[in-house]
Amino acid sequence: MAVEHDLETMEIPVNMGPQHPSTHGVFRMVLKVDGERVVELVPHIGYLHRGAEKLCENMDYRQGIGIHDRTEYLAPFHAELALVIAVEKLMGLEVPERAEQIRIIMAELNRITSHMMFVGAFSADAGVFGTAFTYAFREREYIQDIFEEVTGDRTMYGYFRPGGLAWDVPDDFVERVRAVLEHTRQGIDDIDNLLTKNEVFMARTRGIGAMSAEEAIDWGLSGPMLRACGVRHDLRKAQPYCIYDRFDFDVPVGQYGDVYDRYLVRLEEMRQSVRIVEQALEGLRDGPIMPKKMRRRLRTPPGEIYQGVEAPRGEYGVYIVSDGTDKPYRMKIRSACFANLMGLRDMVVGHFVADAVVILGSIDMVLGEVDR
Amino acid sequence: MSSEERLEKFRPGRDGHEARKALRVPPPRGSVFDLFKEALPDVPMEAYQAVKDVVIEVSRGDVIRVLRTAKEDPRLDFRWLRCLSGVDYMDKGLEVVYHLHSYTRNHDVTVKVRCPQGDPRVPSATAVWRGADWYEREAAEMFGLVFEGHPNLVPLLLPEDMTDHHPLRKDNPLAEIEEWQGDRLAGRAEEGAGGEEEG
Amino acid sequence: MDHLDEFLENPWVNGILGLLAVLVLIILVVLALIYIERKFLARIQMRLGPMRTGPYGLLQSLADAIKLLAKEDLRPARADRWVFELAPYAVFVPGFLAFVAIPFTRNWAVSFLELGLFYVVAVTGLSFVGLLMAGWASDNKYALLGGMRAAAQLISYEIPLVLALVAVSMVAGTLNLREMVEAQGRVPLVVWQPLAFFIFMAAALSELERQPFDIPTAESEVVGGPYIEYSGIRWSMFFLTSYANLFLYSLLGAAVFLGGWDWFLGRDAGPWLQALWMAGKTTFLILVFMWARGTFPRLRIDQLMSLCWKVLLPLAFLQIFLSGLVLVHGWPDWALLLTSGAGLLAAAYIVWAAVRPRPLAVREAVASGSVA
Amino acid sequence: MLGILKGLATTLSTMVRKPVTVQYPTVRREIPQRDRGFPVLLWDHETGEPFCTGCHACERACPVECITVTMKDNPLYAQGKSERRKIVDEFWLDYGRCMRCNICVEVCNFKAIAMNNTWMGHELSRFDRADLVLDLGELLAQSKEKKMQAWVPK
Repeated sequence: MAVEHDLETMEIPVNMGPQHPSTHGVFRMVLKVDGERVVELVPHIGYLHRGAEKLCENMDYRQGIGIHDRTEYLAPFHAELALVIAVEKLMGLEVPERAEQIRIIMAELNRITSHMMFVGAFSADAGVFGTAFTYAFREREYIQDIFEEVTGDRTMYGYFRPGGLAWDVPDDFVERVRAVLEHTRQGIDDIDNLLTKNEVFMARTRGIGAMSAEEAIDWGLSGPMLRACGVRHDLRKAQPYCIYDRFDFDVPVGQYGDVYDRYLVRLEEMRQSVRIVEQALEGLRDGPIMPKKMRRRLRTPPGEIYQGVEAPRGEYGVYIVSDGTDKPYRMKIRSACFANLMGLRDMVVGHFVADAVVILGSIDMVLGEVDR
Repeated sequence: MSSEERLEKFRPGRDGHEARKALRVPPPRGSVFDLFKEALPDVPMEAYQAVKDVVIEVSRGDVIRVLRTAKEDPRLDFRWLRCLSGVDYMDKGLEVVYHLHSYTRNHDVTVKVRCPQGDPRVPSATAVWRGADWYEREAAEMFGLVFEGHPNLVPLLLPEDMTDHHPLRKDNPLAEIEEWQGDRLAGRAEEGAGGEEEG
Repeated sequence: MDHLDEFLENPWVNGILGLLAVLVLIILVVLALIYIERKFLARIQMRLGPMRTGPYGLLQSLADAIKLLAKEDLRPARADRWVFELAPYAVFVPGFLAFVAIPFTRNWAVSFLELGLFYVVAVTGLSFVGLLMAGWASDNKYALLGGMRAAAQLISYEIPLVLALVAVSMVAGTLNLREMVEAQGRVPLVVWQPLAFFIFMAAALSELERQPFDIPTAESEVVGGPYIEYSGIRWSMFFLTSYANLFLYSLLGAAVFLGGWDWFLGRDAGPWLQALWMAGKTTFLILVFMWARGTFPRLRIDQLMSLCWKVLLPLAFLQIFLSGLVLVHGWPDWALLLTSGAGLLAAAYIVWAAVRPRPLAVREAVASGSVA
Repeated sequence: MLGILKGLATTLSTMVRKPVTVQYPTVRREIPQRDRGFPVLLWDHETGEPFCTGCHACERACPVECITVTMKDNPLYAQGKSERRKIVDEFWLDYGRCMRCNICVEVCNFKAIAMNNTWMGHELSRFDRADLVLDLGELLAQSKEKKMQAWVPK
């Protein structure tokens, strides 16, 4: 467009966050806007940095579980899973069948609660006055009731242990989960009906924040962000951990890599999680939940391991360097959102201020995990 | 042994158990390392098998070449930089660890490069993967590594003026936990009572 | 007694008493509306809403009002003092003035103006000035963005709103609101002019800054927009105005489109029954506005402008043209319905076509060599 | 437009469903047996003393070091009324620091400590941080008055 600019205009910097309703925690980004259009974006993180890696290096593995819960605080089961699998592989522990099944049930239910949180917060970013948010939280609470009945806590579970589980599930576990899954299906459908085909929602999310597969790989994105770009990569399929190779589920893949695809991918992942949980409930048999011979104090043999799990937001990985004592010599936490956030600038620049909020919402970041 | 000492000795993660070094097992035949040797016959590389991945140690001068080949060679095709971490081995130097993954071949490799603590310069991998950006910034502030060629090597998680010490180095122990119970509580209660009277 | 009657007959006294009555009515209605909206949205979201202040939370609005009046009135140090302090009144007065011409029953209004509709439209068109003042004077970038958005949005949507009303008044043949109601007879105008009604509702939603058009005050983007720096009584003035406007537009819609105090069985109802009908129809429209608020995400500013200038405005002209055609040729009434209904379908098609799946601005690329 | 209408229909349908709100301070949902509030000490009603022997196991295992215990000779043992040779003397637990990880319960050899599974383990807001450091009497009170049914894994 050849428009003569006689008026002198100015790009104004706008500081968003750390106290802004849609920066989901304590994220801060400094936007430079030309009218409503974003021309530059500088993300600032670190407001929630608690030194989780350093703390883990000063604690034994069981104590570290509590720290891992508090990094990825929307999907703590996945964080625990990464840690305990890494320790088990270092020590060469065999995990009993029942423990594996329960771990998968818990992890997949946790994926549902985490994606529910995404849908709720994302729709609020897109401007729905809390309706989808309450729908999502309703379902989240039902599932968290189960978590509370099993682990005793609604958010910081501390339930997995190297070798198995801390304790067994209650007797009516299977019936309770089945009952809640009914609710969950209903909840997913409610959200689907409310948002997916809504023209206003589509207008806001289609073609926004698009990323090509090459760019996504270059930035190191993972999880739904990567799959929305058309890369069919899911650790549960590519490098199965636990016993995921025994389950029958699909990996939804997007086409355009835009915000709408990310939403669709996550919505479908919730349905697939329901499928996995149902299969795991079928296969749940009585049995031990810990290996027979467990030392009271876990000492990992010297060595190193990187273990990633497919957490709701992408690959949550743990890199442990062990020196033969009962604490890790070095514990690095590979956080999914940390990598996903790196691409934020490329996604946002050129869009409107309102889109910046939606794109940020679509990353579904957890600052506890980004800053650690 | 006094009870204080006993407590300290048996606190998990604080026992005097000997730190050991891992035995280095050479990687099995047909592993990723063979492909690396094929692709880079003239680069000196040392490899061993860790618990899961093959670890390849390279020198500082070769690391960018190795990483670029790993990414671009179709036999290797490591297009995803999964993770980049720093490790502090104290007097044995600092180490930068690259975890790579290939979507097509579905294999992993760990590349390591080591530098002495007095001269912590490592070439930046941002030229190979843009996604190395924040990882390197984090490693730089946490370990004092200097990634040469990085576009914007300023602290990421830590305050921007906190460049004098590096928290994840082993010479930076955790601060003492500020306890509020036990004798300290008794001491504080007196102080607190005094304070309340004043207030 | 004669003196009192004479005193009341005085047009000044009469007018001032009427205005006072309207002011009291507005405040009471707004208090009720806030409660109703909170309860209604809560029910949509499967919550209970306010429950703790009085029985079923009935006193919640009152408690809020008292709290707001008692709150400290803050003004940013670098704000433009007079503009900042006058802005709430500049917003409130136009809406209040418009109530002068609104007939509540056949015989009850502050004043039956011959050009009532014209007057209402003209007066409400001024309200954006106050928002712009608030946005500019607050010395806050979010407020500035919000104020600019408000100005752009309110001015733009004034036009389709007016044109939709023009189309209706053509059919009714008058600008006097009382006569417009009388002219509708047993069948209200919404039946004959659905397209005009649709445009009116969309434009009214926009003028009211409610979802999906709450762009100036968008909570997740500009955090309240022009209102961001206001607190206490000044903020409550804004709040009062927004609900008073909701009441105003619902009254207007009820009078112009839904047949006001008439109903289809007869027109000889007493004043109380008339008031009841008017209240019922107004309540219906209010609930529709609230329902939309509970359902829709928010549009983006450019999409909002496109909707106004590219969809609503041409359709409004179309409606005027078609109505004129029918009126000039003296075609029967059903021709009005036919033409307007066709226009409504066209509107639906345009909205659908605007967001139907298409690769707009997204790069369709699947990673070469991805495990697809 | 169909999607918009579908959305409107959805909100209308949820409007007639039963609300899910629990009106918390007046209505309290039942807490599951395994609920992990903050840890409390258990009282041995048979001998009339705490289960805790002050063995420091929990103190050592606590990741956040919020526990301080001291031990003394048991006077009831001297009288022959109790099996316990040693007994807890002082016990402090800083609720402000505790992260409810359940490790102290797992390491306890005497089943003397348990996570509080009543509402009293949750409603703990205080005005002063020092009030959250509980001593032996406060930690034992709930179990002593039989106000809770402790759940200890295995």
